[in-house]
Amino acid sequence: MIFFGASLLLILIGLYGALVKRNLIKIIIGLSIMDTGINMLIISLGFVKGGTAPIISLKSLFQKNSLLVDVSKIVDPLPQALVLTAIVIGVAVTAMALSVVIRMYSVKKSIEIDDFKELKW
Amino acid sequence: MWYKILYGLLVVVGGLAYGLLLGGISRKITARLHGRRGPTVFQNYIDLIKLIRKKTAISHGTMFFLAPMFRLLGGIGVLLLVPIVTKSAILSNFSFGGDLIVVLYFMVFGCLGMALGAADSGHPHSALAPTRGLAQMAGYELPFLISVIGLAIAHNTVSLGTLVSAQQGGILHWNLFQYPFLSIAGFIAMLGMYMAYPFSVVMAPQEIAVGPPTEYSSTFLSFMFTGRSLFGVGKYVLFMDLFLGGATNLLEAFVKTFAIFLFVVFITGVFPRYRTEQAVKFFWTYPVVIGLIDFIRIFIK
Amino acid sequence: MRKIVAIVFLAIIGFYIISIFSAFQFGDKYKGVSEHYVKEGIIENRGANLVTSIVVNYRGFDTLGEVTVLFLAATGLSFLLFSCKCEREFKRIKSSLVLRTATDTLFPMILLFGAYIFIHGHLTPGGGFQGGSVIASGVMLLFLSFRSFHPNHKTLSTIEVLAGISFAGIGLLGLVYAKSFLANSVLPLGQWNRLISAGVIPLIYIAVGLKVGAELSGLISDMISTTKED
Amino acid sequence: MVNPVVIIAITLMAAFSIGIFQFFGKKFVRGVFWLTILFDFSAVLSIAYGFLTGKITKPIMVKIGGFPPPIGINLSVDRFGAYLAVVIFFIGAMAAYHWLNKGIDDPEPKALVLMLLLLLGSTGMIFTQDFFNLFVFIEITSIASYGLVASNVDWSSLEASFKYIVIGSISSTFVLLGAVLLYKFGGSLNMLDISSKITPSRYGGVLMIIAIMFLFGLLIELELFPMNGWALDIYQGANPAVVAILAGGIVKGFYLVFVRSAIYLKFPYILKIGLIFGLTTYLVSQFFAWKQKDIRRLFGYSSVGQLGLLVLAAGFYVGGGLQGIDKTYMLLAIVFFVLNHSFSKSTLFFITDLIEEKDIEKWKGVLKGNKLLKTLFSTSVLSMAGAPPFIGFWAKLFFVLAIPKQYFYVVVLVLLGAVAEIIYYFNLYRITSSDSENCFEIKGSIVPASMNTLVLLGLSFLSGYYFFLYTRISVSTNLLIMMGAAIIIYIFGFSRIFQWVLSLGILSYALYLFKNININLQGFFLLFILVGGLILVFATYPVSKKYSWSFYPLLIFSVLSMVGIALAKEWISLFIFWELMSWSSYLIINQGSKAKKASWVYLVMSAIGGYAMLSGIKLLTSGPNLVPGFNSTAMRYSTLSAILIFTAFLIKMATAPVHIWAREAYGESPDGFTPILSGILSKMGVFGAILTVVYLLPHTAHSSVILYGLALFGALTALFMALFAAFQENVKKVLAYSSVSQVGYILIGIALASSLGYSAALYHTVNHLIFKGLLFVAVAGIIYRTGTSYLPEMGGLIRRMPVTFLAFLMGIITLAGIPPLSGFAGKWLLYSALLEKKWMFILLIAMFASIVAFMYCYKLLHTIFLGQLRDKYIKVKEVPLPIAIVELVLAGLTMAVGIKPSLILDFSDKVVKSLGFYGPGYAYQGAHRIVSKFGYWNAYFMAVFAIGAFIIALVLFFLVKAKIRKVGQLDIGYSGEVPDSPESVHFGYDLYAHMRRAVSPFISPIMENSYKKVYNGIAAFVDYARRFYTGDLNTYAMWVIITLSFIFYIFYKGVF
Repeated sequence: MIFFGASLLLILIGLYGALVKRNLIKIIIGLSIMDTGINMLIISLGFVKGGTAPIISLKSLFQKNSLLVDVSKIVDPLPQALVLTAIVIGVAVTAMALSVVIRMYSVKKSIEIDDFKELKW
Repeated sequence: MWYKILYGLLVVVGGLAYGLLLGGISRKITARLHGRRGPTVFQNYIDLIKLIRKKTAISHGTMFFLAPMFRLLGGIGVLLLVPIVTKSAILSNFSFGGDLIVVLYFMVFGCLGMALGAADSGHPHSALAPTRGLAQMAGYELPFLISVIGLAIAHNTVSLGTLVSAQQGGILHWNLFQYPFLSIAGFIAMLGMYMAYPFSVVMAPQEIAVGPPTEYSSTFLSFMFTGRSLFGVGKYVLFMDLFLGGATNLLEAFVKTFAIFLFVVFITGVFPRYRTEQAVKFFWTYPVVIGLIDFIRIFIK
Repeated sequence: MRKIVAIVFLAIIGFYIISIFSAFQFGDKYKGVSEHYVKEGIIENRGANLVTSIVVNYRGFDTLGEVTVLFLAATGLSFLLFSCKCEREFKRIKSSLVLRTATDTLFPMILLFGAYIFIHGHLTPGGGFQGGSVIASGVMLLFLSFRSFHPNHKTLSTIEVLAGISFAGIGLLGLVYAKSFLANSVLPLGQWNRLISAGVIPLIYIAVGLKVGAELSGLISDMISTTKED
Repeated sequence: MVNPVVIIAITLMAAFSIGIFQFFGKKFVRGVFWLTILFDFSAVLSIAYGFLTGKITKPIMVKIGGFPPPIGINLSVDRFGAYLAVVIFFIGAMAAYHWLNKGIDDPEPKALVLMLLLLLGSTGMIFTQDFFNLFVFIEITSIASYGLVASNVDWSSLEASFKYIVIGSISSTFVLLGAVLLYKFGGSLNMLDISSKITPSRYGGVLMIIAIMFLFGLLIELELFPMNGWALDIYQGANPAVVAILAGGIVKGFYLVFVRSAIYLKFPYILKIGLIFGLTTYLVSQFFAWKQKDIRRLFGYSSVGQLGLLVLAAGFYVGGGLQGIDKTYMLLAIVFFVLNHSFSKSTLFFITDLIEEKDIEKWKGVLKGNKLLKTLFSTSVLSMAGAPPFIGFWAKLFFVLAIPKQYFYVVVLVLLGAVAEIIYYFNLYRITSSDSENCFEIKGSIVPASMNTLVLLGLSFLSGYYFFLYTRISVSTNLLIMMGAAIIIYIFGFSRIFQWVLSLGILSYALYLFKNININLQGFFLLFILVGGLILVFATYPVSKKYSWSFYPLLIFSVLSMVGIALAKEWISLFIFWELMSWSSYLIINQGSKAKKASWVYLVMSAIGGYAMLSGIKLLTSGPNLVPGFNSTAMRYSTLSAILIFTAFLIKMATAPVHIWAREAYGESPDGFTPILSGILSKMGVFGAILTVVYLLPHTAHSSVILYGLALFGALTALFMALFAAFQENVKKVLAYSSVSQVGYILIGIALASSLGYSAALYHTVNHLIFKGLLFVAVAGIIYRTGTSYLPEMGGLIRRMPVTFLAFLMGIITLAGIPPLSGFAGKWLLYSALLEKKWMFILLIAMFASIVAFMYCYKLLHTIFLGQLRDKYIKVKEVPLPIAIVELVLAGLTMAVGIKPSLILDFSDKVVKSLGFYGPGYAYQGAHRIVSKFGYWNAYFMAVFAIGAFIIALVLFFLVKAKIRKVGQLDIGYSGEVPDSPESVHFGYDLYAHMRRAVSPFISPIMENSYKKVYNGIAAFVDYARRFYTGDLNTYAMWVIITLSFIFYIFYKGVF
């Protein structure tokens, strides 16, 4: 339960960054924190009490096309697969955001939101 | 059919004689009221003959030429469309040709002609007069329409003959007494219709020569003169039919129209003149309010 | 003011979201498709690493998308940063001797380790992305150590392209041979827990590893370099 | 048919491989790009074609990796996914073509990669059947758009992109959160699988929150108010080519995904979301756009509004409990909305890029000169604003028809938004079509915009076809064919005379077709329109030179749409043709050089009327009968519906409280069109009013009160407009007020609802065509010769144009209702009818109005023809021949009818009988004497009397003419002086100054000012209110969070 709460807290903290921080980089950091929170949530959703990693490489576990291990003792592999994708996507978004900020900085020599309120109304 | 035309001619000639006479009397009375001697009552006959005898020399254009014709035509038309003496073969005129609405609209015909001719002369004063006239018309027509519509609804007809016959049977059956307020409104409107003092700003004889006929002379003027006289008589007859119970014989018609005439003349002789907008405002207030009293009475009934 | 409003509304959202966790017991058993993956995963794919089976095979389409996202990020980044046709410039401070010497030794090993990770993706923890990232970290080390280092972008993109095409191509092969995209029946599945097993999974992971490595390297290089100021 | 996954794989491979191809050169890259696009497009087209023709009936399921659905990811291409993919690829291709032709400043190969992946991402998003996979594709789409949005050289695009990244990340966070939690909830990620595990009863706490989170993520991407500031910033700041594809394609992908997810999740409150957010978004953005100065942001507001409408429609479609045909209608509405918005809006964004001007004021006169650009722009704007026959119109119509009746307020609000939309779109159109010195260069290729428009036209045709197919409204094919012929006239824009002849040909053909029509109300008006149209179109030739090449096609279109109105058998088809008429006449009026503002007012008023009518019709519908016919008398209608429908007709008649458009629209419209506008078009209001009074009002509760009110409106209109007319100094504006005033009489006649009243109304309708057509045509000729419509500048033209004067005089006599000519009969009938009902006050006002009318009648005659002729008009010729012919024909008609009113009355008798009366309410005594209960009159006698006298006078004139010397115009008795110039003695300006002093409180434009005040008030308010979009990223994000809390709050029925 604490994992759920913590990851939710991370998400909210990240959101808080996006809502309140006036510095573009800090907003990006907020987004990253949010990503992390979600990733953590995904992983913790897949957890099974007393389970092992979903890698069945020991001979004792698999013979003659049948699984010898108790299925319920293997943690859910799907969230792990999902989180992999989610991480990469988070990285990609962060990279894009950073590149945009780099361009913005090169134009205005500033990374404060107050300097970027040209488009409005 | 043809004898009708003959009768019509008779009425026109008679009406003209009567109209010119009334005009003369009016001039005389006004002069006396002003402390002058004034012309003879036959002055208008003299003038007319003089004008007809004069040769017409110039014209300002087609419309200028046609206007007196229209004017004359309008006068004849109005006179012939109202029944002078009801149930008389001769003097009920062409009133079979139409009813009150027709008369009301045909009255404009002659005025329009005159206005057009006047404007064609190119004289600014002669154009000014029709605009004043039309404005004033918008003024006096409101009380007049109130009384006419009131009567039409009250008697459930727009036929003049029916209106007259509805008023038969004693003086108290006259609309003048049946609907006194409508009558007051109608008679005030009539003062405007005659464009005499205090509503004479249209012709304004002193300031802008003589209004529409400024540029006219000789024969043309005589036509207008004639038209105006006939028109006047027509209107007296109309008012007689509307309010004074019409006439059952010629004498009654003379008396009644003469009474109306005197009413107009005496008021004319006494009052100073309104400006156009003052006249319009006047017409839209007092006579309208007075007329509406009866109008609403009829509406509720 | 803004902070207070933010906290209030975030608290409301948090309040509602947290309410759902009461329905999910932490560490609870799972049901549904994962059961299938765990039970049948090895039988169907012969890959020891179930996560890899899922990533590459069951949800290979996601991975293709994931690769695309990364590719997109790399392309977009260079598209944005070098939109003007200026010269590129690398401004870096000189690094210490220790770092350089260490890099000399470590770099090949890092590369090797990265390659190991993605080649053994179907057997051990790790896989294409992880391996690729390790490789990119080696390249980053190069950037940090050698001032004059800049990667050959042509080579990088060639690797990237070939890897990408082979991933999609393998998928299409599956369509041709097994009537379904990314089907794992082009190659024989082989024996469980062997290096050469699990059909096309290792091949795909190799392609992914190379691609991710090249892309991340390119990304790093793009971020470090700046356009020359006039 | 291609396997859908191949599309994705090939596109991906192409995108990857561009990395290598870029070393071989730009052309190579472009080649790969175009080949890929071509392949993708043809592939999705083949699938869509399969669906369209019925070869494919079930959604195409593709198993990826060979695993059955819940295990592996699978794609599912259904009908709408396929269609949408076609749209996306088409618009993507057009946008790319546009961008490439414009010249990409950035590294081109990478831009193309991003473009390809953007299209790929959105296609995948549409095709996928897996929640997580959906997230991946959303991210592909988003990241590609982040990059593309930032690509503009303008730095503000960076700002837009950054805002997009932050908000987009928040959005995808919620999508991901939702997807993962759905997995936890349902044990799989497959949409169908999860859907099968959801029952509405399970919508307690948990599922609700999960579903809300997932859908909320998508809602952010759908740019709903109040979390759409970022989207507007993108529309404003980003490269228009990118915006075109985003607005035209990608967002629609999100929309489809949203709808589909909502269906799969069985989300119960989808209608509420539509009603709360969709409707708010729609209304708010339509109003916020009013004062927008940046053209792209303006289009942005419009796009956002359309999305709101789409979400609303989705709410009804998914959660509105629609059944049967209603559901089909709503579906068609959605499809049409999407198509309309995609193609129109992308065209508009392309055009903004071609002009490269952001400030709306600088768009002044853009459309002058370039016919193609004008066509493209107009088509898109018209379709966006919902003008028939474009697709946007059918969409709106289907939408309104499909909404359940208990949501009537939605209909009203949506139509209100539509009016607001028209207001700002045509404010823009007004600016672009006005005259200006500005010179514009088209920068870039016009091909994409043209292609888009072509598709739009095709779709419009198809959608119209579908509309008639589904609603089973019969429409005369002949009429449609003739309307199609208008397009042919359009094409012959180079030859004016050819257009003229062709137009006359079409109208004559129409007359030939309908020659045997039964004379009932419809038949009467049909003949009226065609005969009148033929006569008046004949006169247009000389004056049409000044106007655009689209004058004749639009003219024919409007006349034929009036025919359509007359032929309509149901209220809906009446509405369709009504709108056609309004819009085509708007476009014609707009061609007048000073008519831009006037036509805008006309359009807005027409739109208010049209939509009031539509909502009224909506109220008439009941149960499965969605297209109420005129004669379904079985039920009782609500008074409101009758009033709403009547509003449209009142506006077209321009009666008292809604007259504000009339003066300027009549005054400034093309001279050739004004006669038609006054003589025929405003009579369609009469037609509709009679229909309403006959078929609708008797079935409502308060009909007698309404009728008396209408009569009062009519009377006041007649009076006040006649008064206003006297104070106008522009000849056409005098006649404009005069027209309205006359229509007031007609309205009184209709409101009487008696046989005599109908006779009067119908008679006056025809009569008004005769004299007002005559007057306007004559005026057109005069303006053509003198070049001015300002009354004080004219004068004395009788000397130059005697024929016109004669005709004009007859027109005026008729207008004034003076006996010998045809005008009097109408007045007489009307007054008799009023007497019959004893409506004294109305009779009083009506008669008084006709007296007041003499003022302007005289003014027209005097200031144009009489008085002094100016020196500059000494050499003016008589009006051109076609105009003179029409004048004489109409003058002859008025005289003939004056002598023999039965020429018209015979027809109106038949109509009155067909309306269910025993007779016309009057009788003939003998051949010529017409008798009513109250009086009688003899037209023949009067005419013979007057005309005879006139002839005598004329003969006299010619006899004495030789003896009389004609003097010069300056030879007047002018205080002994000879005036030196005609100007100094011409009394032409402000003829009724004295009257003005008397009536000044009555003639101040109170109504106009109050309309202006309301408009300005709303405009000022929305101008202030749109500051809601502060431009501050934090605030935008804050609104997202606030909205989410709000949604949670309203939809959550707690676990706690």
